[in-house]
Amino acid sequence: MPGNKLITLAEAVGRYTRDGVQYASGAALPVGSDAVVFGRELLRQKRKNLHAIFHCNTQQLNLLAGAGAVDKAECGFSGLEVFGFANGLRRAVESGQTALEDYSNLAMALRLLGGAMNWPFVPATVNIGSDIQHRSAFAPDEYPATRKIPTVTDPFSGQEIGAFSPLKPDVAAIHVSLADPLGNAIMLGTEWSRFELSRAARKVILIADAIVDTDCMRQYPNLVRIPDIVVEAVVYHPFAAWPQSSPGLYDVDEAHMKFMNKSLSTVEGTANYVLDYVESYNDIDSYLDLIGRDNIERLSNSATSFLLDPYRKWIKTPAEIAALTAEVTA
Amino acid sequence: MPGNKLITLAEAVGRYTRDGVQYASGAALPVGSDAVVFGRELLRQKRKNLHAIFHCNTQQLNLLAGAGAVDKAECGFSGLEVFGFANGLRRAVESGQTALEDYSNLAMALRLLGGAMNWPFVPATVNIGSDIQHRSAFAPDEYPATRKIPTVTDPFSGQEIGAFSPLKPDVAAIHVSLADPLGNAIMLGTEWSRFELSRAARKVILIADAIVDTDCMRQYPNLVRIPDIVVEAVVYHPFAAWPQSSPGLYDVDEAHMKFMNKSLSTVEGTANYVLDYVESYNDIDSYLDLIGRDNIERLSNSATSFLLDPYRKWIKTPAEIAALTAEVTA
Amino acid sequence: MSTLPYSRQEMMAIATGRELRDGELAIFGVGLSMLAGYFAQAHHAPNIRAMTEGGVYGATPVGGLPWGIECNRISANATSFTNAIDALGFLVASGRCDVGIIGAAQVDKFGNVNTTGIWDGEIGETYRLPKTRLTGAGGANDIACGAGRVVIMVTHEPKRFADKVSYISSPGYLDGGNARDQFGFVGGGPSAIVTTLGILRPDPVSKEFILDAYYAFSSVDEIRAATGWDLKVSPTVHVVPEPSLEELAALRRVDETGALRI
Amino acid sequence: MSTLPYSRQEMMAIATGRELRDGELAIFGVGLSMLAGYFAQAHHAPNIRAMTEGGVYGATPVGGLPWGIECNRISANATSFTNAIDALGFLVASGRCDVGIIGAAQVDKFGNVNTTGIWDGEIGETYRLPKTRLTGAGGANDIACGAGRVVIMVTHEPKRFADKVSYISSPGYLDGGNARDQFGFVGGGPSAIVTTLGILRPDPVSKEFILDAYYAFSSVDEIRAATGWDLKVSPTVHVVPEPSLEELAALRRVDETGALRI
Repeated sequence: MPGNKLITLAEAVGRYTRDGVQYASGAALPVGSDAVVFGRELLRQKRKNLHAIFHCNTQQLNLLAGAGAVDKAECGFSGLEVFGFANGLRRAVESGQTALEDYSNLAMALRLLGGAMNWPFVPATVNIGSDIQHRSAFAPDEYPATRKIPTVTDPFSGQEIGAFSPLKPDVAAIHVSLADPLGNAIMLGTEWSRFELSRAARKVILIADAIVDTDCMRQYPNLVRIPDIVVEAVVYHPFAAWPQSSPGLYDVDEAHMKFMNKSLSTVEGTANYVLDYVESYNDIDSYLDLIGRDNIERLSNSATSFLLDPYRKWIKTPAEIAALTAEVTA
Repeated sequence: MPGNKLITLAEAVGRYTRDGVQYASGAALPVGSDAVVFGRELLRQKRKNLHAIFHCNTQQLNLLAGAGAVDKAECGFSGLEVFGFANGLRRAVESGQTALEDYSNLAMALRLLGGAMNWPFVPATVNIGSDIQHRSAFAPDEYPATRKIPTVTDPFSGQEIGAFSPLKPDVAAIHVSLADPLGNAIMLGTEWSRFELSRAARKVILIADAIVDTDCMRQYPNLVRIPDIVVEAVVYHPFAAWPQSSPGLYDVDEAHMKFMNKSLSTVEGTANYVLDYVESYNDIDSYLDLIGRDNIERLSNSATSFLLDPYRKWIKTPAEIAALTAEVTA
Repeated sequence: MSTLPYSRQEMMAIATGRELRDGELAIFGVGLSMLAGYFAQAHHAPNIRAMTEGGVYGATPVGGLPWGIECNRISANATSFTNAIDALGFLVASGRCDVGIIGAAQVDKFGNVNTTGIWDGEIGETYRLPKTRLTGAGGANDIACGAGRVVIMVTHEPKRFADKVSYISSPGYLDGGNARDQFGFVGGGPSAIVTTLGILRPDPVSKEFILDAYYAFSSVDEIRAATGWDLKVSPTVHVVPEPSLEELAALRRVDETGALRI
Repeated sequence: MSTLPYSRQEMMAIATGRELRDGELAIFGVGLSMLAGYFAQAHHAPNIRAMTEGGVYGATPVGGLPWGIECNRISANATSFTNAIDALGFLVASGRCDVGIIGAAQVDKFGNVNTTGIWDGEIGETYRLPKTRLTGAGGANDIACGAGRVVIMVTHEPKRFADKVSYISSPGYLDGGNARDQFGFVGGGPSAIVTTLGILRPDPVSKEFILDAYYAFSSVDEIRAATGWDLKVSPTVHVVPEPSLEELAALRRVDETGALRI
């Protein structure tokens, strides 16, 4: 799939998602790179009954689950790190709205690896022996659950270990720092499991904070861990991870992280949050206005900014990107 | 293991290898990045009865096997790509000197992955059904060989697939483009399976074409796929892969590739080669003289040179490296 | 408390940090355990090989307690970023990591950790909804299975110290004794539970955690009263040395924003 | 031969390249198969997603035939370098790759490929030493198991076309029919054997390779005589169109050093 793949966020959600889709994001961590803005757009387009595959919970899953759009979720970690419990997800789980299937963080990464490799199962030397193995939210009446992490016999030693089921999400929206219009991507900061997810998912959409010329990729091919050949579409969206951080580009917005999570702790607060921070903008400019231009300047003044320096000269302007996007749509 | 780890090649071979060691290199390909110079030093120090784990054969294994230093070898590919059959290895195999256990290239990478993960086995959906599964040079009398790639039953579907044995070599000498004195490394060009090998091996020695300041790693942490925490020692050696290539630094030396491989096709030719190109130099300078200063200039004029540009300003001079090496030895 | 020149959280972090030895490969979880780990690096273990499960290597936090294991505060001066497969798989589940520090919402007498949910009573045969949903296992299960030894950090309150946790998110010694053996875990299990009141260590045979030490500001009776099972006391129970001035200074350099002073 | 404006190797490379369709995810082996693949990209499949098993993506060779799949000639203008696990595992063994091109030292009537060794006669119950050791399977076994379809390129000589290969390095249809099914291979098996004399394709049921087409300079009789088994001929056997001027020009741009002109 060479060729310019730039489309708008609205178009990406419209074209690649539907109600009930097995949707993966969050092959990222709760405070860092995740395409939170993709979750906002899913809600704007009223997607529901989602089956969410999130290596870790993020504010995106917290929002989607809190707004009632998630029937099933699979996670390794379902909190918000130092920001505490994820109130939207927590409320959805406690009410029974969302069935949350628990794994560990390594388990989720290995399940994506197994999906990418098309293995029938993945060896499990973790999660066995704990209630992660024995309890299943997707099969609550089975105890011990025997189909979640069954045992397999090592043919060399005769010992039993566990077996994880591989994951192949229908669609993945992967946040990246930089992408070119063809779909080559550079991630700054930990990859977490975005590399494996980009090969496990049936369709991959990149959500990039900045768009660069392909010359940047040819200068740094070893940084291009997601090549265009596995990518369906590229969406340009600055501050796509907000209020989470994007190393090299912007820091976590502490105030909004707390405000958002507090809002999501009630039905009413969630409704207000959706009104004010999901349905309230029309385009990238009004989205950035919502974040606040002073706030953007403050968040962009990150101790990690130097990480972006080598690539700045290839970054395309919003006008150039708009022209490229129009080219694809035309 | 933070701290300066720079030692000489002779010291690295002396300290980390012994006769009969399970030695891994060649988590590289036959024409590109491999620490061929490490193999020369193994011969200079008369190491023998090696058990060689080479993802692919390279001129290093070709030389070591041709010189009679290898009892056992495991490989995915045992040729020299467009340079043809590997005559030294071929002669050693045909004579019975070296028992060569065959796998595919993916199998070798997965066996290193399995060793890194400490799995008891790795799922195998390739190599099964072919003679790679059924024939074992390490157990020639077993046919079909049942311990090489046994079957395992998928607990989800009940279907049988294969199982690879993981690899955990005693020591690995990994060629990298750039290393800092602490042992952080950048590879330019395909990693092949050097990432997995660096975690699977019990001891890792980096052989770097150039030494850079740690500031380079802090600028490009996503390029540092081998971090210092898994590295025992760092060896500076320019043209370490010669006559093979090192992307960004130098091209393959076509004439010497052919000359070397032709020499290795006979016992006599090999003896002469060892005399002229293994035992003939005393230090880095005389090694470079051997390659030829004009030749070095020609090979360094590579179409890939621009790949090195971003890192040049951090490259340390031979004098700086000598001082740092003396510091460790002192 | 107000008379002490340090907080209980600071004492817990320093006592945890003292469990780490120079040169070890060590993994720190999010929050307090990260401060405890980087305190050790700043104080007595300069050559510790510190990592987070995000695959962030060679870093020292700047600007205070990182918000997460991948936070920009820890990404600003790393020498290497890799990924989860590498950090939790190749380096931890493999058995390569010497020591890990994890937190707990609830811990039991065999060192099993619950971070998944709180139910009223036992869950039973059906996996009914939790009264309170917690954060799940995260990487702690992987650390509990794979790390050479594990240090558990937890606030000492009766509800957190249960005879049996309602859900084992991360295995300690399971039912005690050699129960871990049947799963072939490469890691050795928890070596200490360091709390806001003292330090518990496992009996070498039964693997039941017993009181090993208390702090200058706590006592055996206070700790037993704050423990939800009938806590045994080691015959060698002793007081933990108070933080030295050097320790406190090092900790507060790491904890720049004073997260532990609360 | 000297009267033709192209060599037999060039005809083979062009016929192989014609097997590739625009937009496909395609993996090329070393040597001639790489030239055939990049010829397709240069001529009729500009949007082919070309890769090598080294994990080199987005590249077009410069300076002539690359010496290997990782050669600087192919590393000079790549957009991405990853690794073997990615290229051969995630993209090929997974079934994601549409088509692969592999070479063979020996091939049999069910499309099984031997690149491991030549023995005098059958190997037998003991794995005795080969008379001639070849290169081993490399990535071809992985491609043969996983790629949607496989095109085998081989010089047409009787010794290379055996009734049964002495060693199956890369599986074709094994014993024929549905024999692949028992191993659950996600790949479909070889769709064509393109040689220096013509093109063989498998019978849809028996999976035995039969002669599908010959070149302007070859004939059915010549091909049958150069094949080590009793080669069946398709009722629709036909001549392969000669290279067009555009095809030859594109091929020679890729094959800058004239490797195929020999």
